[in-house]
Amino acid sequence: MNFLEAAMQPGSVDFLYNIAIIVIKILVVFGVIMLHVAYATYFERKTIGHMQVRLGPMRVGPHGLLQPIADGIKLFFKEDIIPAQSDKPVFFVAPVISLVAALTSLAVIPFFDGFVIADINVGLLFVLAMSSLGSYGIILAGWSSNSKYSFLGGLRSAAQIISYEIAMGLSLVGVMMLSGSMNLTEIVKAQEHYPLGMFLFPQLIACFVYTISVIAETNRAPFDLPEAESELVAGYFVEYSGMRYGLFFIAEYTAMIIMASIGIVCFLGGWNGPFEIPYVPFAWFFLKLYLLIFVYYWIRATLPRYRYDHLMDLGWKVLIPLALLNIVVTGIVKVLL
Amino acid sequence: MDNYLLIPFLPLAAFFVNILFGKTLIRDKSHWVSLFAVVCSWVIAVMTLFEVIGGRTVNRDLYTWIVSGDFRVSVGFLIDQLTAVMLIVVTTVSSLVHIYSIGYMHGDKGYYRFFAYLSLFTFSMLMLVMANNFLQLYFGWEAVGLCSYFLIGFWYEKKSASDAGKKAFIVNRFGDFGFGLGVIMIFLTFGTLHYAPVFGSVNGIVGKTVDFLGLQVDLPTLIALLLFCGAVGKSAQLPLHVWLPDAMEGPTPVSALIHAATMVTAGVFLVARCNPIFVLSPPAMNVVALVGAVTALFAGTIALVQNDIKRIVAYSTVSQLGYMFLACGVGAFSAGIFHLYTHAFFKALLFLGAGSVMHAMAGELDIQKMGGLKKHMPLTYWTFLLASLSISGVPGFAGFFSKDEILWRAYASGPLGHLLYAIGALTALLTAFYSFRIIFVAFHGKFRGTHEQEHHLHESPKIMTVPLLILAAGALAAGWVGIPPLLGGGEHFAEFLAPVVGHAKGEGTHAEEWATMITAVILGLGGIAAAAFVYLRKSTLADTVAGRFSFIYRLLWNKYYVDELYDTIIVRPTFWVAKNVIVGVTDGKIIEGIVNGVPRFIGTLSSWLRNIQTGMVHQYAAVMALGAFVVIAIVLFW
Amino acid sequence: MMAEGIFIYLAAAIVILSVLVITRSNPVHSMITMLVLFFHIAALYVTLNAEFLAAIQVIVYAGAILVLFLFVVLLLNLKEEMVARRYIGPWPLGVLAALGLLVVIVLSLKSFIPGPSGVFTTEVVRAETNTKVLGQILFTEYLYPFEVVSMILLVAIIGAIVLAKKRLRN
Amino acid sequence: MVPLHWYLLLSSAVFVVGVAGFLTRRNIIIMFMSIELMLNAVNISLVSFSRYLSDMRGQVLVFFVIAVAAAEAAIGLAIIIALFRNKATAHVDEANEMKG
Repeated sequence: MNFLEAAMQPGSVDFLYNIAIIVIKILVVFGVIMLHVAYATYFERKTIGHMQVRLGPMRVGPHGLLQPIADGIKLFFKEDIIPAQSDKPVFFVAPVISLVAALTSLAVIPFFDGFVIADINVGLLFVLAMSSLGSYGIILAGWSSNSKYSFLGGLRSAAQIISYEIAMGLSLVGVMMLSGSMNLTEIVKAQEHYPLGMFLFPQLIACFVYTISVIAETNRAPFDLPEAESELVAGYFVEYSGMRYGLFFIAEYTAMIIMASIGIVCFLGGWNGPFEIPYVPFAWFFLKLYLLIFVYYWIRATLPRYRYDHLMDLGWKVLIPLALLNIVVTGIVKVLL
Repeated sequence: MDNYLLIPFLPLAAFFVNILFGKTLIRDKSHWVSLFAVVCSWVIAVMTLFEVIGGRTVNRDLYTWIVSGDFRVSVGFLIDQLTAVMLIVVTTVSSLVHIYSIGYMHGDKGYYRFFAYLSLFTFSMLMLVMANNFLQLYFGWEAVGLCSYFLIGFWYEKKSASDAGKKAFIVNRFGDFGFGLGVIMIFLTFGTLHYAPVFGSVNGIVGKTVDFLGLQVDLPTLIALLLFCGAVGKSAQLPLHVWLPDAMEGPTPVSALIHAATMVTAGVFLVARCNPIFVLSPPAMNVVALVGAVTALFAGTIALVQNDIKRIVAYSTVSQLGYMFLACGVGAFSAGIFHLYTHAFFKALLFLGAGSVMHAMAGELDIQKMGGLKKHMPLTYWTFLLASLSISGVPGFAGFFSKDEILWRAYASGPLGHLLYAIGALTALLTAFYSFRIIFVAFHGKFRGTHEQEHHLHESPKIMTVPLLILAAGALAAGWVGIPPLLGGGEHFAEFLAPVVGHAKGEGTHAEEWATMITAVILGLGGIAAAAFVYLRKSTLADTVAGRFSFIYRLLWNKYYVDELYDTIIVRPTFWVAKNVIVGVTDGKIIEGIVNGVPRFIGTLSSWLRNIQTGMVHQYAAVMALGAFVVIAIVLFW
Repeated sequence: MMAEGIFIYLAAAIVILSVLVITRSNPVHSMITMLVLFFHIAALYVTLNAEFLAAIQVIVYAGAILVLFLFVVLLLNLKEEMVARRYIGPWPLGVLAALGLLVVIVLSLKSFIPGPSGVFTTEVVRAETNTKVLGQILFTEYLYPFEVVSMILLVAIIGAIVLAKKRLRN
Repeated sequence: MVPLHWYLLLSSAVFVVGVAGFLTRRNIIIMFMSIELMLNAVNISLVSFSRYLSDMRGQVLVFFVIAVAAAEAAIGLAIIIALFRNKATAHVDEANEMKG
C-alpha cells in the first residue's frame, strides 16, 4: 500500500497515527542525512588532505570537527548576489529543484528492515525518475544566470546526466530481473540467497556499469566536467552565492549518498551483513555507505579529469552496450536455471 | 527403380551449383559438376531400363502442384517403355556431349554458363519425357525451348546468334500456342490432365464434334491436330522448320544434343505418347504422315545444294524428323521411335564430327573450302563415314533397320502409303547423296582452304574423339535391337514398345517387303554412287547441272524462299501495323491523348485547388479541429 | 471525501497549469510549468492505481522529452521571442474553435457507455503489483505492437540524427 | 470514489487547452508542447478507463502513447532545429515554403 493511498483512506482509525509516523520518519531521515551531508564534506577534505599528505581542516574545533558547521553559518549569512539580466524566478527555483529532486529519493530507501518512509512498488523507478529531474536544476541554473560559462556548464552537465542515466537505468534492470521486483525492500530480501547476501557477484558487470555511471551522474571527479574549474570556473552555479550556492552543494552530496545507498540496496545486500549487530539495525548499511563514499573520494584523489568526447564515448559506446549485454546474459541465465 | 527421381534432379542440382558458384568458385572445373550429375543419371537410367524390361513401370504423383477448382495438377512421374527408351537416348547423348564439350568449349569465357545450361536442358528434357500429365509435359516442353534459346544465343555478342535464338523462340511460339490450346481442349474434354485417365477414357470421344471457330470439328481430330501443332514447331516440320537451320549459330555440341538428338525429337515423342488420341482420327494421322513426308523431301532437296556443313546436317535432321512423323502418321509409332533412337546416335555423331572439323578448320563451315581432311583427321573421317553410311541406310547399319521399318510400314498401310513410300524412298536417295557429298567434298580431294588453315589442321583431342567413337559404335550397332523378322530378327524394339504404342497395322506379303527393302537399299547406294561420281570423278558436273537448271538451283539454294515469304507475309505487315497503327494511332493519338489529357486536367484543377494550400500550419490545424467538431456533432445530433 | 478532494485539487491544478503552459511568453517558463503539470498528472495516475505509468510519466515525459524541449529552447534565440507577438493574428478564432470542440466533447460525454469490465480489478492488480500485470499483458497480448514501437523509436533516433545533423562540407 | 465522468471532463478540458494552444500560438515549440498536452489528456482518460473497467489494456495503450510521444518529440525537435537553422525563426507563420 503506497503512501498516497494510505493517506487517502477516509475513516481509517490509524489515519492520524499513520500521518504522524510518516512525518516523524521524514524528520528523522532528513535530519540524519543533513548531518551526514555536512560531515561528508569534512570527511572529503580530510581524506583527500591525507591522501595528498596534508592535514586538511584543523582550525575549527578539535581536528577541525566543527568546520562544516562554520561553513554552513558562513554560507547562510553571506550576501546573496543575483546577476543582472538573469531570469529571476528561474534563478530562484533552480537550486530548489536540484535539492528537492535529490531529497525526494530518500523517501524510498530502506535503511534497515521495515524502516522506509514510503515502501512503494516502483521504488527503483521512483529513484530513477527523481535522479532524472536533477538535470532540470542544473540546466535551468545554467541558463537563468545569463552567463556564458554557466550556460555551457549547464548544457554539458545536462547532456552528461541524460547520457549516463540510460546506462545507470539499464544496469539496474538486471537487478530487477533477478529479484523480480522494483520494490527496494524486496530487492534487499531477494539477495539473501546469493553469495555473501549480495547481487554483487551475479551482477558484476551491472555493478561496474552502475558505479561508473553514478560517478558521472553526480558530476564527481573524474567526470566533473560541468564544474571544471580550469575551463568553466565552476560550471552551472558560477553565478550563485550564499545559501543558494549552499543548496546546490547539499543537493550534490545528497545525490552522492542516495546513489551510494541505491548501490548498497541493489548490489551490496542492503542492511544485511555477515552477522547481526544488536540494537543498531542500520549499522551495516551505514558502514557500506561510508565505504562507498570513501571510494568516491579515493577516485577523485586518484584519477585525472576526462575529456568531454571521451566521456560521451564511454557512456554511449561502452557502458550502454555493457549494460545491455548484462541484461541479455542475465535473462539467458535466468531462463536456463 | 525408386531412385528414378535422381535422374532429372541431379542435373538440376548441377545447374544450381554451376549457376550460383560457377563464375566465382568453380570456373574451369564446371564440367565436373555437370558431368558427374549426368553420368549418374545415365547409370540410373540404364538401371531403370532393365527394370522396365523386367516388366515394372511406374506412374506416381509426387505432390499436388496446382489446385484451382476442378483443376488439379500434380508433379508426377510416369516411367514406361517409351519413357525408358527416351531416358536412355537423352542421358546417353547428353553424357557424350558433356564429355565432348570439355574439349570443344575449352577456354570459352562462358564455360561455367555453358555447362549450367546443358544441365538445365538435361533436367528439362528428362522432366518432359518423365511427365505423367500434360501440364508437366508442357513445362518441360517450354523449359527445353528456353534452354534452346539460351544455348543458340550462347555467344550473345554475335548478332546472328542472338537473332537466331529469338527466331527459334518466336517460331516455336506459333506451334506452342496450338499445343497449349490442345492441352486446354484435353482438360475441357476429359476434366483432367493426367495421361492415364485421359488415355483410358479416350474412346468415349469418338464421333463427338465441337464448335471451333464457327466450324463443327471432329473432337479427336481437333485435339490431335492442336497437339501436332506443338510437335510441328518443336520438331521443325513444315511450315515451321525455318528456325532449326538458323539454330546452328549455337555451339556445335548444342546442335548435336538439342537440335539433333533430343529436343527436336520431342515432337515425335509427343505424337507417340498421345498415340491413343491420334489413332482415333484418321484425318489427323494423314496430316501427320503427309507433313512428315513432305518435310522429309523438302528438307532433303535443300540439303543437296547447301555448302555450310552444319546447315546440311541441320536440313538432314529436319528431313529425318519428317521420316519419324511419316512413321507415326501411318500408325507405326514404334518405327518412329526406333528411328528417333537410331537417329540420335548417327545424327549426334554427324554434328560432333562437324564440330571436330570446325575445330580443326578454326571455325570454317563452308565445305567448298575444305577437302582432303581424311589424312589429317582420320578418326573424324572414319566416324563421320560410319554415320553417313548409317543415315544412308546401308544394310547392317543402325539407320538401315529403322528406315526400312518406316518405309515398309508406310507401304503396308494402304494406298496413301504407296505414295508415302515413294516419297520416303526418293528422300533416301537424296539423303545418301547429300551425306556423301559432305564426305567427298570435305574429306577427299585436295585442300582448298587458306594456307594458315592447312597448317592448322589437326586431329581433335582425345576428349572429343572418344565420344565420337562411342557414338560410332551406336551408329553401327544401335539398330540391331530392331532387326525385322524378314532378316531373321525378332523386332525386339517394336515388341518392347508395344504396350505403350501398340502394333502397327497394315499387311503385305514377304515379296512386297523384300521389294521395298531392296528398292530403298538400291536407291540409297545409288545416291552414294551418284555422289561419288559427281564429286570424285567429274567435279565439274555439279556446276554444269547447277547452271543448266539454274532456276531449281536458285530455288533450293534459297531454301524455297520460305524465309523471304515469311518476311513478306508476316514480318513486314506486322512491322507496318506496329508502326502505323499501334504507334501512330493507338499510342500516338489515343494513349498519349489520355496520358497527356489527364495531367492537363489535373493541372488545371490543382492550380485552382492549391489556393487552399497556404503553407500555414495554423490553418491546417484549424481545419482539422473543425473536422473533429463536425464529425462529433454529426455523430451526436444527426 | 478525501479522494474527491485530492482529485479536485489535482484537476484544478492540471487545468490551470495547462492554461499557463500555453499562455506564457517565455518558453522556459512554459517548460517549468509543464514540468509541474507532469508531476500532477503522475500523481493522478497514482490515485488511479497506475504506479508504473506514474513513474514512466516522470522518467520519460519529465526526464527525457521535456529536457529535450528545454535543450532546443535554450539553443534558440529567446531574446527575440520575448518581445515578439505571442499569438497569431486571428487568435480569438482559434480559441473559439477550441471552445466549440470543448462543447461538443462535453456534450458527447453524456452518451458515454462504459464497455464490459475486465478481470484486472484493483484487488488483482494490488496482489500482483501493477508493474507485473502490465508486463504480463505487454509481453503476451501486445508483444507485436511492443516490437513495432521499438522499431518506431529506432527510426526516430536515426531520423532525428539525420535531420538535426549539420550539413557536412562538400 | 470519484466518478469516471470527472476524469473524462478533466481530460477533455486539458485536450481543449492543448487544441487552443496549438491553434493560437506562433512559437513552434509551444505548439509542440500543446501536442504533448493533448496526448496527456488522452492518457488521463485511458488510465481512468483502465481503472474503472478493470482492464489493463488502457495502461498498455498509455505506455505505447508515451513511447510514440518520445519518438515524435525527437523527430519534431530535430525538424525545429533544421527550421531554425534555415529560417532563423521559431514562428510557424513566418515559414510558408509549402505554399502551393
